[in-house]
Amino acid sequence: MIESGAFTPQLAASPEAQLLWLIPALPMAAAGIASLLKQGARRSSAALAIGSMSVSLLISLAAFFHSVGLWTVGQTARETVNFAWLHFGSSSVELGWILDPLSAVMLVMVCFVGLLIFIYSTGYMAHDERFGRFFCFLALFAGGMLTVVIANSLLLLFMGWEIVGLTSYLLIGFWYHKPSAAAAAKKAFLTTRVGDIFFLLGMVWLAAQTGTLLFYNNGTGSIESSAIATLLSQPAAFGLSAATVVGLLIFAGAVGKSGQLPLHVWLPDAMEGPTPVSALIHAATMVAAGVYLVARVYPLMNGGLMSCCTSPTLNVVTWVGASTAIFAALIAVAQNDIKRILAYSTVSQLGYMMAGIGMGGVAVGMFHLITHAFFKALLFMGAGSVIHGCHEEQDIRKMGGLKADMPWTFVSYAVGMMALSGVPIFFSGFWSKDAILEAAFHWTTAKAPFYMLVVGALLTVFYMTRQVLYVFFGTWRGHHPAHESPAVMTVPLAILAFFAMALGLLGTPVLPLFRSFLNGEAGPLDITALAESEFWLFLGISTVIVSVGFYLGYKLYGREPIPADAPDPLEASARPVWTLLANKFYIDELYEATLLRFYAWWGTVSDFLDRAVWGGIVTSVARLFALLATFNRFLDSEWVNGAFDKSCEELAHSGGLLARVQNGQAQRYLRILAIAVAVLAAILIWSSRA
Amino acid sequence: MTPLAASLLVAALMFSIGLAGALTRRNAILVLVGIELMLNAANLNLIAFWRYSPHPEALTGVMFAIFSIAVAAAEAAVGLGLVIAIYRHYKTTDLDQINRLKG
Amino acid sequence: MQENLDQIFVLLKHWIVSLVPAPVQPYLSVLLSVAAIVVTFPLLFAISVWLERKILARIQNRLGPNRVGPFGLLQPIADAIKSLTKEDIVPRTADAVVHYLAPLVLVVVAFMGFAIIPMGRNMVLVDLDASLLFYFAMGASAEVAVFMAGWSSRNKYSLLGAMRAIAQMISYEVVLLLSSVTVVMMTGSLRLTRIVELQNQYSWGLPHWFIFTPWGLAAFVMYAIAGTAETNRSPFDLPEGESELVAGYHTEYSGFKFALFFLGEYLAMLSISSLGTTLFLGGWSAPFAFLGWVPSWIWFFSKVMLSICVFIWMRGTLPRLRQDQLMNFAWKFVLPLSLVNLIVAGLWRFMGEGWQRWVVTSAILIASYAALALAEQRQRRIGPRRYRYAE
Amino acid sequence: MSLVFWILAAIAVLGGLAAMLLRSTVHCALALTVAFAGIALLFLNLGAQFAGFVQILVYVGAVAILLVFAILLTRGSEPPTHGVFSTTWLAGLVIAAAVFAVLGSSVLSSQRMLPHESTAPAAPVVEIGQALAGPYILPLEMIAVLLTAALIGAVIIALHEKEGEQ
Repeated sequence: MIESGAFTPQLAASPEAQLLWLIPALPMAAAGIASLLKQGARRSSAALAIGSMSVSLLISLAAFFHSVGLWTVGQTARETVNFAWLHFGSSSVELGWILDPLSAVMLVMVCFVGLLIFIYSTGYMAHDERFGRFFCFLALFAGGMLTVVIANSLLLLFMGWEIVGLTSYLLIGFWYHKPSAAAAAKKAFLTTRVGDIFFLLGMVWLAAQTGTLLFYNNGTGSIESSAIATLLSQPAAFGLSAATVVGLLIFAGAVGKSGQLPLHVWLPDAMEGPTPVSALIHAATMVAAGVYLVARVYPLMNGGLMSCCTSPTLNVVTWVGASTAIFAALIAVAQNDIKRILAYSTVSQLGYMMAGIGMGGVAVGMFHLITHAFFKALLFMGAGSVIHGCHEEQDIRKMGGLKADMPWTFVSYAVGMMALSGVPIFFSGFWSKDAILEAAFHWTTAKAPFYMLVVGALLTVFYMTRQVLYVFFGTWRGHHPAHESPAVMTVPLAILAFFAMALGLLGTPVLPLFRSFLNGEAGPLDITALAESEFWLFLGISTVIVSVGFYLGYKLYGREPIPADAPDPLEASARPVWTLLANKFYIDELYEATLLRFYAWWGTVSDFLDRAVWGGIVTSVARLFALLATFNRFLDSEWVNGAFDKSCEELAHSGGLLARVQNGQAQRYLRILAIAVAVLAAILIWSSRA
Repeated sequence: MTPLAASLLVAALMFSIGLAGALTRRNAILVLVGIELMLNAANLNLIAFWRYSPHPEALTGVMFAIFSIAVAAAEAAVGLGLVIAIYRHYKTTDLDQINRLKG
Repeated sequence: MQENLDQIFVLLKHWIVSLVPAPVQPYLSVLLSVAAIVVTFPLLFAISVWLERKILARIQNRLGPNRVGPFGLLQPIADAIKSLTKEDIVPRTADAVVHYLAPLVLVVVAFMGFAIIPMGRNMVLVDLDASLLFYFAMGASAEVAVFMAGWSSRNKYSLLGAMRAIAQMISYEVVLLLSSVTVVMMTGSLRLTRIVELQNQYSWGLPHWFIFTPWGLAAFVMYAIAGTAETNRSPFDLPEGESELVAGYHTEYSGFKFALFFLGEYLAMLSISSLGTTLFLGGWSAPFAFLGWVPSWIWFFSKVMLSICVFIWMRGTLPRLRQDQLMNFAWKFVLPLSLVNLIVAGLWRFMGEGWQRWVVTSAILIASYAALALAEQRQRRIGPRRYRYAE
Repeated sequence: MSLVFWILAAIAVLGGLAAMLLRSTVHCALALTVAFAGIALLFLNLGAQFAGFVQILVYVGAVAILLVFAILLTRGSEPPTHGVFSTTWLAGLVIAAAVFAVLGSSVLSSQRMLPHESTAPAAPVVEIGQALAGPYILPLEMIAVLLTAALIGAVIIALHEKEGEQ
């Protein structure tokens, strides 16, 4: 796999770093083997996926603790293993993997959440006919995602990125017999492709400017200071530097993958896939890949500045993130599908992450990414459990009162909901969202994002309250009574719930372990943070947001049980707003009316050109020739034919003589052959003699 | 007459006998027999040239003969397979009656 | 003295040759050796026939020949006289020339095979460079003789018997060759005297016979199976299965010609045994180092006769196979196994000294044997056999 | 030129003649066997031991038997009902004679240029083996592929049609 001569390890790479490639390779190998298994081999296929993922988790943990160990002794914990992949003459394309705090944290998260979701899937998909194939896809997805995580090269990252996109397509359309699922899969694929084109352009540009796609390579990597300096000095269009343009192009890829405005349309539709897929791909990991990408190329995004968060690229990131956050939260308020609400919530939270990275740096955004992965996976799996228990019902208006029927699911779902809402102190969502708000508050460029994010947080609390009240409180509005899910589904829920609460402890202002780990600083126990007024200010803001959100939600939905076919209380009170939100701000319709209409129009124009213009020309030419031909035929039949027929007869006659030679008898052919040989040999002999 | 010339003459005679057989026999199998004889004559040539060549240690002639024997074995197998297939189709191996080998 | 005893025949020949003038000497030398072979092996043939009849009788709880001479020892002579004096019948529609030539070709070819067998130290008629190849060339020619016999008799039993015999001989000849090739791979020589020399070494008093290696044992077993089939012996004696084909390709032969076929058959047995002894059982070398003083030719002939006894034992014990079983066995079981054995022999050669190669090669052989046997067993479908003809 | 050579040549040529002239197809095949054996003996006489034995093994042991089987499978062993030579036999004969004339005259006319008697070269089997596994390894592999292809091809050609009865 590795050419020994091509090694350029930055530190003398540790064994953990050397073996990092195993983490994505194992699930991929599992997928490869599983794809060869028979369809009936359900158990072995699942065992392969889960087993490979467990081993990957163990290796990631080892790598993580190795990284933590380096950090505690104060070393820069960044190890890379690079190797040449293709040689073109003297130049070569290099790939490599990296073990630094960012990838270590991400690895553990992806492996852990992935493993839990794999286990959960064995319960959720238990009755599916193509169980084995599902696990094959899941394992392939995990492999691709982990490739993205460990990549030390934009190219390798892009490869993983595309594998992830492919498996996302396969898994959204897993139930391809449903037309809506097939359409959603196509939509997801095409929409993300728009972003990927920009990503590819940015990548090519970056390679052209810096000559390498490696991130870190002993100071010659593409996002290390020398390369960034080159990029900054290189002007592009509109007075922007090449660094800015490349950053924006790469960010466009992230926008597509992470469902940011305006390419968010595919993500809610992607909920057509099986719920574990929604949990794994469209909540916890894949959509986070965009955020991870931005975090990974942060030096580029930051424009090589030491001070944080003022580069034009990060401005764009921030504004896009903040608008997405509030925009998606607004839509989520008026949705009725349990998974769609969560999907919009995901879009909104991804906006938070982007904004967090844009305003507060890598650590802020990544912390929210990690906590969000846990509690959103938890929520999705809880939703899956609810759907499973309610016989594949997804409309929250047809649920209700599940608190009693599904206690385990309810408790864990409530934990997830409170984590997402950011209920202070005990839930991880609070700490991570708090950090983003704090960063927004301190952002010097503009204040608007801060207010947008606060309103977004309020809306988040509101729609989650609405959802929980609809689903778990009140009275049962469905047909068949619901039932609790099996242990294989609830146990992962419980584990995730635990982490949804506990993870916050890593990022409190008192002990900002996560931030210092990612930034490679010493991790101080900063008790004084407690005494700062700012801490209490944000605690207060959060408390107010959460209380107001809960109150509003309870006032509208919780005071009395909602009857089965009553309109939504919000709809009753503010119909135009509701309609606008329920139709997702008409974005799909807007695209329909503009982009798709344009394509259709362009198609019609092309058709017209084809048929009327070119077709007309061709037809008239053809007519002309037909006319000539008629004239010709007249000449032919009257004048030429007479002569020609005669000569033909003659030819046929003489041909008949020759045809006797070829009478189908092998021996005659052989005879002619022998004569030829004899004659040729004789000529040869006598000519050579002369 | 030098020994090489004698061998070559014998080979030429064998070749001509084989050719004559292949050209005159009606039975397809015997045509194949004739071809086998021609191949053998060619092998005899190869061996004779090797034997009397200035550099017999090069072994080229023997090698050629051995490969040619192997190829001839393959040729015989396929040829006889073809004859059997033809026989199945026409119910005869008489070449005078098999004349569909034309356009 | 011991040396002289070992070389007694060689010395005898030299003495006789020295009596004649020099120009005649090479011719006389060859003639003497040929004469020795032509005398010795028919004698062994007679002993084998007597042994066969006796042993078979004992296996079948009978007495066997016991009237002519002590223990019926002179029975072969009586048989010979009987066949010589019987009328030689040629069927009216038979192809007389071919019918006449067939037994001659068979016996001549069978005798030719002995020309390259080293029967003792320095006791070989011609020490060819490619003697093993010569042996197989002669073996292949026997098929032509069988065909001549079967076809010229104008008797459907004869023809069927001949066709069966040829099909069987071709099939098993492949196995015979492949199992012998392992020895060639190991010794790097087609020269039988060299092969014997390489086996005539001892460590801890035990000989370096090829049968005492995993590949050698496997090759010997396959050689024995193929040899049994090649000589049309039971349990592969379908070509002359008397319950189906009267007597196979020599149904229409009588008198001395029949005796020649009989002789040819036993000579084939003897020569296959001789070659097997040479290739795998150390030829004329002694089984233990301390027995080295016994003359080499005694070892050779006792090994050959021992093999003959095994042939007889098998004939008395095993039932006859069916034609399709016979073919399936050759092509689907023994042939793949012999191909595996070739690889194993290569491994043995290149794994170097040490116990590892014993373990690895044995494991491969046992595993492939088990796998083939299992696959065969799983595939076995018992049903009516379909025959295919050209039309 | 030794007597032995002429005797062996006579065997080969007479065998070949018989193979082409006899009426019964089986007799032709048997005569061909004699011709093959004669050629093999000529090889041996020329010092090519290995090639000679291979010739016997392959031609006498395999090709001749194959021919015989083919003859029996196509009812070729039955006595021919009409002439064994094709209607155009005279033309064939003339052409063959012409070929022989060309070849023979070229041999005789170039006799002066041909090398003369020399000591018989040795061709030990070991050297042939080393040559086969060394410089001639590619042809050897190609022959292996060819033989496999021929095996499969012959089986397929001889097996096709009448799929319905399978």
